[in-house]
Amino acid sequence: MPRTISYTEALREALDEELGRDERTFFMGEDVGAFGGIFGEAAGLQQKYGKKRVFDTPISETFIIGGGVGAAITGLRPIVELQFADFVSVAMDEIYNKAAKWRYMHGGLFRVPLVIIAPEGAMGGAGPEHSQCPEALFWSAAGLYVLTPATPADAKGLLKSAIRDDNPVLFLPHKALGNTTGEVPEGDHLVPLGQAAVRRQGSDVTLVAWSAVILKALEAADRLAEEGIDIEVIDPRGIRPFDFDTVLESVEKTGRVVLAHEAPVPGGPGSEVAAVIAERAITSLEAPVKRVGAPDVPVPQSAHLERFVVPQTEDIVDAVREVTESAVTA
Amino acid sequence: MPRTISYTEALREALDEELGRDERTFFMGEDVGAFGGIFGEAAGLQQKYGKKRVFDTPISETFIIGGGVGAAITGLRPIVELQFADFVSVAMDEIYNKAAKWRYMHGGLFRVPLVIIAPEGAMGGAGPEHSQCPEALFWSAAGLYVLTPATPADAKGLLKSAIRDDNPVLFLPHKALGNTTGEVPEGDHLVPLGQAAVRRQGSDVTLVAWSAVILKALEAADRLAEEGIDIEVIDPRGIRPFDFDTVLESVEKTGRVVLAHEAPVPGGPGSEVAAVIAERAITSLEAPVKRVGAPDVPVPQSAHLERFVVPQTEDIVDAVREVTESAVTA
Amino acid sequence: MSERERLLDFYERMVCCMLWEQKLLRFIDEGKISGFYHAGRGQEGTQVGAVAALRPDDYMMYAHRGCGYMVARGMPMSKLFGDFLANTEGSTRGLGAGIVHIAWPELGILGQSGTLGGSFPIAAGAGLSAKYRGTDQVCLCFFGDGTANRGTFHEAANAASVWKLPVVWLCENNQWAVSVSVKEATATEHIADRAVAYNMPGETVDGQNVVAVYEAVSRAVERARRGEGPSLIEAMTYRFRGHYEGDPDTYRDKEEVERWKKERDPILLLAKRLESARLASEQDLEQIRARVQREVNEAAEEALRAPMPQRERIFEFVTA
Amino acid sequence: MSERERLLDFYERMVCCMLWEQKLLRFIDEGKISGFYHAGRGQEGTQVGAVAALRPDDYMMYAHRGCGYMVARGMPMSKLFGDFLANTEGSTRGLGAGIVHIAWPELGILGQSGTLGGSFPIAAGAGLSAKYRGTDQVCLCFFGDGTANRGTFHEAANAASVWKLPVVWLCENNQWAVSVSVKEATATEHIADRAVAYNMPGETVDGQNVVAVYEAVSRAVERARRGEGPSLIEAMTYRFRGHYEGDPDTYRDKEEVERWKKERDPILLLAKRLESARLASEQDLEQIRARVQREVNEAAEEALRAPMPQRERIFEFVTA
Ligand SMILES: Cc1ncc(C[n+]2csc(CCOP(=O)(O)OP(=O)(O)O)c2C)c(N)n1
Ligand SMILES: Cc1ncc(C[n+]2csc(CCOP(=O)(O)OP(=O)(O)O)c2C)c(N)n1
Ligand SMILES: [Mg+2]
Ligand SMILES: [Mg+2]
Repeated sequence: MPRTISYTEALREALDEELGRDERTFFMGEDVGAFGGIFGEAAGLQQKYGKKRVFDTPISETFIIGGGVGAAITGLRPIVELQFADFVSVAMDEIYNKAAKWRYMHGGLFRVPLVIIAPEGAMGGAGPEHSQCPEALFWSAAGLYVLTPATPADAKGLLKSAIRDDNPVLFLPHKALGNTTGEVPEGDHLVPLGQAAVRRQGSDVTLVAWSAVILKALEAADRLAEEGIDIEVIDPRGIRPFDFDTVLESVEKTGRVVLAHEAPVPGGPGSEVAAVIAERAITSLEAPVKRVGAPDVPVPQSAHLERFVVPQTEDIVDAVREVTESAVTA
Repeated sequence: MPRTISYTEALREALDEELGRDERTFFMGEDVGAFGGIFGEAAGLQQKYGKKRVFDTPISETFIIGGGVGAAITGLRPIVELQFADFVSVAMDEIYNKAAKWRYMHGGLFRVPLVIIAPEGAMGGAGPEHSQCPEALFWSAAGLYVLTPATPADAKGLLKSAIRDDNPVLFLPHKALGNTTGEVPEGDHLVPLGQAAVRRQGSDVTLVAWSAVILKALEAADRLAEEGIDIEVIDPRGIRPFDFDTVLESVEKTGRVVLAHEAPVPGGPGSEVAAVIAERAITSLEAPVKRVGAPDVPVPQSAHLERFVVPQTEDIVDAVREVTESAVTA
Repeated sequence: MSERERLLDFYERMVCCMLWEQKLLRFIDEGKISGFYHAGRGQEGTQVGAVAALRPDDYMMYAHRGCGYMVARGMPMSKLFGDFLANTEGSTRGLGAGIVHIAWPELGILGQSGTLGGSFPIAAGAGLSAKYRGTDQVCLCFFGDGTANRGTFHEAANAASVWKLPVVWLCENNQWAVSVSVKEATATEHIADRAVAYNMPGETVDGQNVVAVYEAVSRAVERARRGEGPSLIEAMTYRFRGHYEGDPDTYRDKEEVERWKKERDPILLLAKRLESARLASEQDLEQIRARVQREVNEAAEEALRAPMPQRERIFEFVTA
Repeated sequence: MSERERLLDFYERMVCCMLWEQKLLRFIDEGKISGFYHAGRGQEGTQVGAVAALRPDDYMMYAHRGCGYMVARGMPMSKLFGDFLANTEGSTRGLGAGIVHIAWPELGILGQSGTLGGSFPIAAGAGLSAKYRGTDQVCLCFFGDGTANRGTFHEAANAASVWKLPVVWLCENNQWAVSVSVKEATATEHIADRAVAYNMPGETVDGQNVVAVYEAVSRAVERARRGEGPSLIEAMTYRFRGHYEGDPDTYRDKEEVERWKKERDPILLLAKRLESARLASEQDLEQIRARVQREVNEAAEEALRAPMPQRERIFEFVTA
């Protein structure tokens, strides 16, 4: 039976259940012990599982990730946390060159069952180095999975699947979603990795949106439905592996596509998807592809200005209008 | 009068001239002193300018970049080197969050005239962590310039312009180009940043190629010319700032486009360009966009296998054939 | 400066840090400010003592623990308020630097890295720059006990020492990094124990004693100015409030917190010293506090008058 | 094992490292190998002495200075050749791991990071894993003097010490990082001086004396096994060849190099010791060398017989 719980609670449940299920898992990061994680994602876990299984680390991000790799290739299944997703840059070599490539470059002799939890996104004044959505940096990270849960059910189901997977996973919950609520099935709820979710079916426009922007995409879809525009909203649930089939099928059906995310447009998650559409579905397109994302600037510290950088529902509405009004053959 | 010199010699000349021109510049990195740089790019410079101006650092990449930022915001114009471009990951926070954003996030109170030289690309057996072309990681690095010189003239002219620019520049010479030769104008040869070069004019297909792949693109163009396919080869000379106008104009003219680079296709430099074409030039396209790049795998250590990962002239020829044969309305 | 003048100056600067912060906390309560603030109350002794050892043309990279660094340095307080109010009075001209990215180049305030430890290499680079240009400027780099565990410290400290760069590494050891005790995160008893690894002097001082901090940092600054290289100073201190405003602060022992507040308040300790040495009366100190309060109030009012930036502000200063 | 057996075992392993490398250099001369090789000649005393202190189930993260680590550990030599020949005999099954990414899990050879210093956190993680699983395995992590300046060392060394992880940090101080002298890159006289900063034992040993290395590492390994935490050992050594094959090696003093080769060859030193203590005759040693040479030759031939991988090999093992 589904229950309505918060996104943060869903993350916590996933950690709780998987720590309970497999002794080889442990959870380490800054303030994940007694403090329970700065977003509450680990509340009570150290009390329940003890300091051996859930523990604080020094402020040493290369150790957090690299240590996770070392534990993963020697029989454990570490879950580690970067307090903010922006800190992927602080341990980029460990993520991009070690976690992702260790198996490949050592001829498949190791598995790297490591989950890196790294909360991302703007949250009202966290500034340029605590607000970024870095997923698109990992389009080229062969060997790594990259997930962006948008709902409580996915927060739980994707995290549980990630923990059970034998590959390194960069798991990016969105900070602004922490208090959102949603139905989450009871029991062992698993969401398969690399499968997009169609959040809303529609026939006029394909709207691919990542993470927190999904909520705005659905809002936009509702508003535009009133104008008779029927939007299909697809949540790719991440970057790698990417479910191009679902997106391409939808584009073939609708002929129009908007890609929406919080990261800046240049080099955002939408680029690669737009590129693949331009390669593989161009004959279906009835309008130019349209991307919605932050402008090409860092995230300002001020919440007042942050609003102008983070894409809003209105921006998505405008983009959809643009692709429905224009046509390839004008 | 132009002279024919090697790419490495062109880099060396640029460093030599700019060190001679401005006392505020200095060059630091691993083995750039007496050794002259592991690719010879700094040969003789320490002898000429002394240990104050040209010096070795410890193996401390976060210091190399971060120290460069510190010197840049306090009145100097540092030129620093990462021995291999793959090491951008080792100092990613310093490049992506410090060098790129320091000016913006501190309200424009500083300038960051820093040049980071980081030789990239496959060179026959250097393996997964010494062969990468990381430029596309920086599509989203607002504040940073990213350059990929493909000819001796550009190696010199772009590096000199980069050193004189007031913004941080990630300068990525290609290791496989070191011994290639070409004409370089005498004297103060400067190439403006953010301006693409049309390496060959043509009317049938636009072929955008980066760095070392340019040579293969030109080869492919010659071969296909024999078949009557007239290719326009564009060298964007980097990633940021990107000269979309030149590319879009060409695509409007030809209606067909191939994007070719050494980095893997997913998340490679071509994604963003393909995305922009899908947004802004789709009505001109007469065939799907086509990208040529490495497959979605790390670079194998073996030179024997590396050949299968690095795109070859033949791959470009095939891609061009594909876009000339197919058509949007089949 | 006479001993008395110096102590009164310290007192005034510490009071200024405290009252500036009090006003800021009021703004936070009133909902005038978004973002996060990491209060500095309790650490004024360290921040003022260290900053007082600098010359106006020296460099400083501050930490996130309050704004005592900038207040003590004499940066216009209205600018600081402006950065939190995120209006055009702020040093970042409306970008809303919060605590993280305030800067004031004319006093060598070079800004801060939002990723902890990102300031280490930059500070070393500023030191390199001073040495290169042949000035005798020094760069003072503040950091917390938790931040000391970033690898960037190792790289920057080693390079600074090999090249004898004019840097003073100043660790504010307030014994906690958010909820993590320094004992659980750090292998040595003292952060200053690490100085040996870089062949530089290391010293642990009482961070609640502004004079002790001033003297230790002055020695380190002079050493750096003489071209003899960096030093590491660890000031033992404590934060009186939560890690950030809103922190439930359940991880610290209540008695420990109370003891520090009661017995180890750097401002009270200096007041006691001034009074018992009869260098100042309670009235003298009261006058100082009142004057500073007026200055703080004026700065706050000035800051409140400034307008918020427009949307276009986000596009400014991306490149030079 | 008797003293004599132990010394003969060391001798045999060192000879094996040397002869394996000789054969590899022949392959390089013959153009059979692409990529880069960083010869280990001269450092066999350190590599053999340290590896000999391990149990078969311990972990090891090697460095790029030759393949003595793996040879000494007993990894099949044909596999090592295969990795350089880039054929399917290699440990990485044809990926062509060269020196950088050889691995052999059954002997705890965990691989290597191509970015220097990337191995530090991984080694600490392997130590964490052993402790977590309640085994008494130890992880031995080799690194060069130059690599010691990566910030990852700081992070990994601190964490390993705070948690008393079973790790032995073994620095092969061959006094050069490519062309950069350790004196110009490192603030302390000895790398082992840094142990204090992490509250762990630090010791500098003669890396050309295989027995001294063995004894020091054995003590550190036993300490780690007892749950008392990591140690840092610095072995003073020297590379007899250039940084990589092809290095002009103009930066080192020719006499310095010759002196080390003549007076401080770890293999000659042990031979002398064995002979002067009458534990072995020149003939005994000659026999060992001949036997090892045969083994090396056989391994080389076996490796040469293996086929090159096909193009499809590049798509294997990207994910699990
Ligand atoms: C690289 C990095 N890791 C983690 C954080 C999140 N963070 C901000 S403040 C803080 C605690 C810092 O502790 P300390 O250095 O002791 O300073 P204090 O807050 O005690 O003044 C943490 C973990 C960060 N900003 N950057
Ligand atoms: C992070 C990083 N920086 C630089 C290099 C290039 N590099 C490879 S070996 C080497 C010198 C290493 O010196 P040391 O650690 O002393 O080992 P040695 O070669 O002397 O055995 C350098 C600079 C690298 N691979 N990784
Ligand atoms: Mg602290
Ligand atoms: Mg060395």
